[in-house]
Amino acid sequence: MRNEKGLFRRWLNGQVDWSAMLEQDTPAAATTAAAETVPYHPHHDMASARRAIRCGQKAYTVLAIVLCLIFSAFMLLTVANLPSYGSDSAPTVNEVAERYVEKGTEETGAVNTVAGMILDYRAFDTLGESFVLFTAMCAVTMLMNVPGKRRVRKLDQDTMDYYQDPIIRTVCKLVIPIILMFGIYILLNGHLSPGGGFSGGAIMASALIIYALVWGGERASRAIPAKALRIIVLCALGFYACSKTYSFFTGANHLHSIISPGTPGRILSAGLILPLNVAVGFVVCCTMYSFYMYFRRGEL
Amino acid sequence: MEKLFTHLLENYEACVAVVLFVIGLCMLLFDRNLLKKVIGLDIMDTGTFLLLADRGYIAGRSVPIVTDGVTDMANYINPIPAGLVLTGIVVSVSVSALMLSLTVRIYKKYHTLDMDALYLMMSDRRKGGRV
Amino acid sequence: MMTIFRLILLTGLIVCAAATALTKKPMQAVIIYMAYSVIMSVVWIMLESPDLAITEAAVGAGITSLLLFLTLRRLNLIDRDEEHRKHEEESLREHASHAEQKEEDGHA
Amino acid sequence: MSFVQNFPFFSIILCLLCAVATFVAGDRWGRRLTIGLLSVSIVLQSCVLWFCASNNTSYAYMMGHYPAPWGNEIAAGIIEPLMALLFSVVLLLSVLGGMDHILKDIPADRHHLYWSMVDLTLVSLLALSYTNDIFTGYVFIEICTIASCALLSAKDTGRTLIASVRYMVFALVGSGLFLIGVIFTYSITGHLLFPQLHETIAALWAEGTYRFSMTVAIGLMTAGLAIKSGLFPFHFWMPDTYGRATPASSGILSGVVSKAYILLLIKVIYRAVGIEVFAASGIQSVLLIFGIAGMIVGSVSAIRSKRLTTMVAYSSAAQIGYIYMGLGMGTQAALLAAFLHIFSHALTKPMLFLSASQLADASGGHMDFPSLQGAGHRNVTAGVLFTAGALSMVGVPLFIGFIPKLQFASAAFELTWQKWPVLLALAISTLLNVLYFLYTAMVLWLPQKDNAAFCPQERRWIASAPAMVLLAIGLVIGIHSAPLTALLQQGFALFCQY
Repeated sequence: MRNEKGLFRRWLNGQVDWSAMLEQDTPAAATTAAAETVPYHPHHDMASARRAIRCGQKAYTVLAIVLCLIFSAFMLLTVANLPSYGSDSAPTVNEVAERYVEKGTEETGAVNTVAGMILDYRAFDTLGESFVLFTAMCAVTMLMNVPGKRRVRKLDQDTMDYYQDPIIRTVCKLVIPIILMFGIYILLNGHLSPGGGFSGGAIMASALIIYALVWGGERASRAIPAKALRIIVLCALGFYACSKTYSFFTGANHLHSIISPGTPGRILSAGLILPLNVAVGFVVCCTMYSFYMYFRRGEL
Repeated sequence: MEKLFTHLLENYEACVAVVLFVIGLCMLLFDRNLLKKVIGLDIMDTGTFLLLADRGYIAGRSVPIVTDGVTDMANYINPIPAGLVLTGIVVSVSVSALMLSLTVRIYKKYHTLDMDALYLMMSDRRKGGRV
Repeated sequence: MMTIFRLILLTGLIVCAAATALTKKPMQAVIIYMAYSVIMSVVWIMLESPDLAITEAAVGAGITSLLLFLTLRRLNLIDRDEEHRKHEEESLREHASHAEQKEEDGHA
Repeated sequence: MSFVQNFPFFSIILCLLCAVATFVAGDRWGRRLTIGLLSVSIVLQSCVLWFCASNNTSYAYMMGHYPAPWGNEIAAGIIEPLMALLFSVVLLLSVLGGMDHILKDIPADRHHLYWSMVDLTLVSLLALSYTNDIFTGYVFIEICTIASCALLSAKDTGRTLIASVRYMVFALVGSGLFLIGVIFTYSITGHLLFPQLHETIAALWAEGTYRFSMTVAIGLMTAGLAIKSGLFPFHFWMPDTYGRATPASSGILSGVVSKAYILLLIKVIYRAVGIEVFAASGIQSVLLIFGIAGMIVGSVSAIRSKRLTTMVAYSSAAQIGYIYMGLGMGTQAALLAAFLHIFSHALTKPMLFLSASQLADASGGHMDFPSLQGAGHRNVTAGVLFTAGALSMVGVPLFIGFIPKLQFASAAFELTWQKWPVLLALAISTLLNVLYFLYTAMVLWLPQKDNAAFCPQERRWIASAPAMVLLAIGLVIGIHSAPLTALLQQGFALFCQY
């Protein structure tokens, strides 16, 4: 017994040679060992693999085309079996759509039914959607962020100094405020007219991008520091999540909510939809602008 | 058969959407250039959105924005698909931004956008080298 | 009349998509994709969804295309002689593969 | 309404807030916040589970002021909090177990982003577990995809970048197909919530209209989720994705992320489409065939692989095949087996990845088998853990892997023509599992080579503690599986209750 225990301990310490016993049992071990001894010929391997790939390529292409044809045939057959285009008796025109249109203005206060639907009836989806943007922003930051200290060479070394050109400078000075105003208009009127947070935010971002394009990344990042962008995103998403927590919590527990739809058609109406549009707009604006800065400059 | 074709012609917009989806899918799967894969992804997504949006369209009705206090469903199209597509467009732009940043990083590392060459390099090293 | 206009737009969409798939140069593909997005935003108007049209014009034709162009710029694929680029790419790739090999061996 | 019923929603919102806070906070606070969040999430899910199990209820929770067909909803019965609990536990343990490697593999300026991504992954997992709305499912699938791609590419090497591109291409094709399926379903039924979809689809199927479109729509949704979770013809992205990432990410991706897609698929099948319609549409048999093929092909690829983590990754493909086979069999016993297999795989795979990385550390960072020879002697704890995981994967009694296999076999006897293929596949796959896992275990315990180029490093016992906890949970379930089985059975009754 004691002997066995000793054997076990020696085995644990790797001092027992079992390979003599195992050599017959594990031919796979021998082959891997052999594979290790084969000298490494990158060019030989590369050439043979290329040849093999070229041979396989034709079969692969044919297979791909056949598969795509079968797939599209299936999809077209399905489309032929769907309700007709533009008919008013389609299954999608049911009580759900009816309530959104007929009672939407009364219940949410939004004249634009689409805004009422995405920010009030189906607000959880939209909450998720803003977080998709946030996730993408984090991921792009992770991949593209090269802080100034680590940067090997300057990225925009061959940029022209656009701001020294009088025409471009004057036109941009004129155009940027107009674009910004237009973006804010679309943002604030999201519940009254087409538009809303997503499009308004993207338009505002385009104004910022033009500024960064003309006056250069460094000046833009001095004007809009990275920290400010982060704080804006934090506040906007935090506000969004908290206000929706309130409305979901009251809704699910059948409590009275203090948010009232107001008078439809006024700018200050529609309960939470206006502030939510503003929050979403800021998130979209910051995200798009930081995409631009990361792709262009490598940092905010 | 004839009925199938007439129905297909009736749904012409959905057919176009399906064709766009398939073109995008083929680009995403079979194009070797990484950048064109990303463009294919965008085309695929817009094809999907077109399919979704045309399901909400009702001939002869107008935008679902209540005008003059008329809230009868008979005047407006279905707002649901528009809302879903709005969500989808934003998802699509985030995904393509991510793919593009991966593209940039890969190009900086390997100086090629050819996915086949990249796989080849990987399998090549797996075959010979101790990895 | 509207149906004809609609059909023209849809044909334009398919042509643009196919052209994007078939062009060899990334630069051209990006430009055609931009045209595709603009047509798409008109299609949204035809489908009575101005919300989508604004968003598509700002996000699809604007931001996505801008990001594609920026990527092209980072990759130095704009205004470069194709042959010269290929040659350079080849040599760089060899270099990178060797460097990585060394790095991994060294790391190991 | 009891206050506990708010907890699923609270945990989701808490994760969202924490993700944003982590993004702004630094590395250290981000880490604390994330670990705290994961622990809180475990507590919250346990409360919900306890509430639902003791009252034997399931409930739908309105997200807003509007009832079912108009507003968003989340739903909780027994299955949902149970799976959410599993996801949180595995996520916490993988993160804790892989902490050393996270700090080493990932550049320092990305740490807080990594933690933010872990939070967002948790959000998407919880939302996918609780969602009662198919479009919400799509949105959170996308969050899950982006976050897991970021978890993968956080380790800054060329190969992880290529692996992430490959992963993204497959994942995006998957979500595109899923979205198309959702659109077809919506255009036929006009609904997006599971209960309403269930009613409408059952009525339409009985009526016989739109049957072809319905079949294609179900097929597309199934195919999309199958691609994302790596079923057989689409498993090629797995080895690089799981094999190259930092061990914590590999554990998260293989252990829980793929399971979340499968859970959503199960919800779609059982709650939206209805199992009768699903069986009648013929997609069930296709799933069975692909599942069986995946079991065999995954194992064969695992035998042929030359790296340890690649082998473990290919074995994931085989295990995913088991789960899909369970879905393809279609009976309740098979569903039970599939759920048990989800448990077994989610608990065992992260353990294998974590201990594999420690073994590789003990062998100078190499993952190939010749270098790993005798690694078990160099790091005994990791060697024992890996061996235990391998035994569990093979299906040795007392380990958790044995329970689902037994259940699959007993479920197979209820079937008609599928009986023999399923039993044969189980036998062959187990045999192949024995081949490669026992071979690996043997290599680990062979005597060390004299010229083994390993650097002796200080062994931190605590580093293996999370993997040990995983092993302990697995052993407890493996030895005494009756409570879990009973809980799952009770859950099924609530799950399909419409």
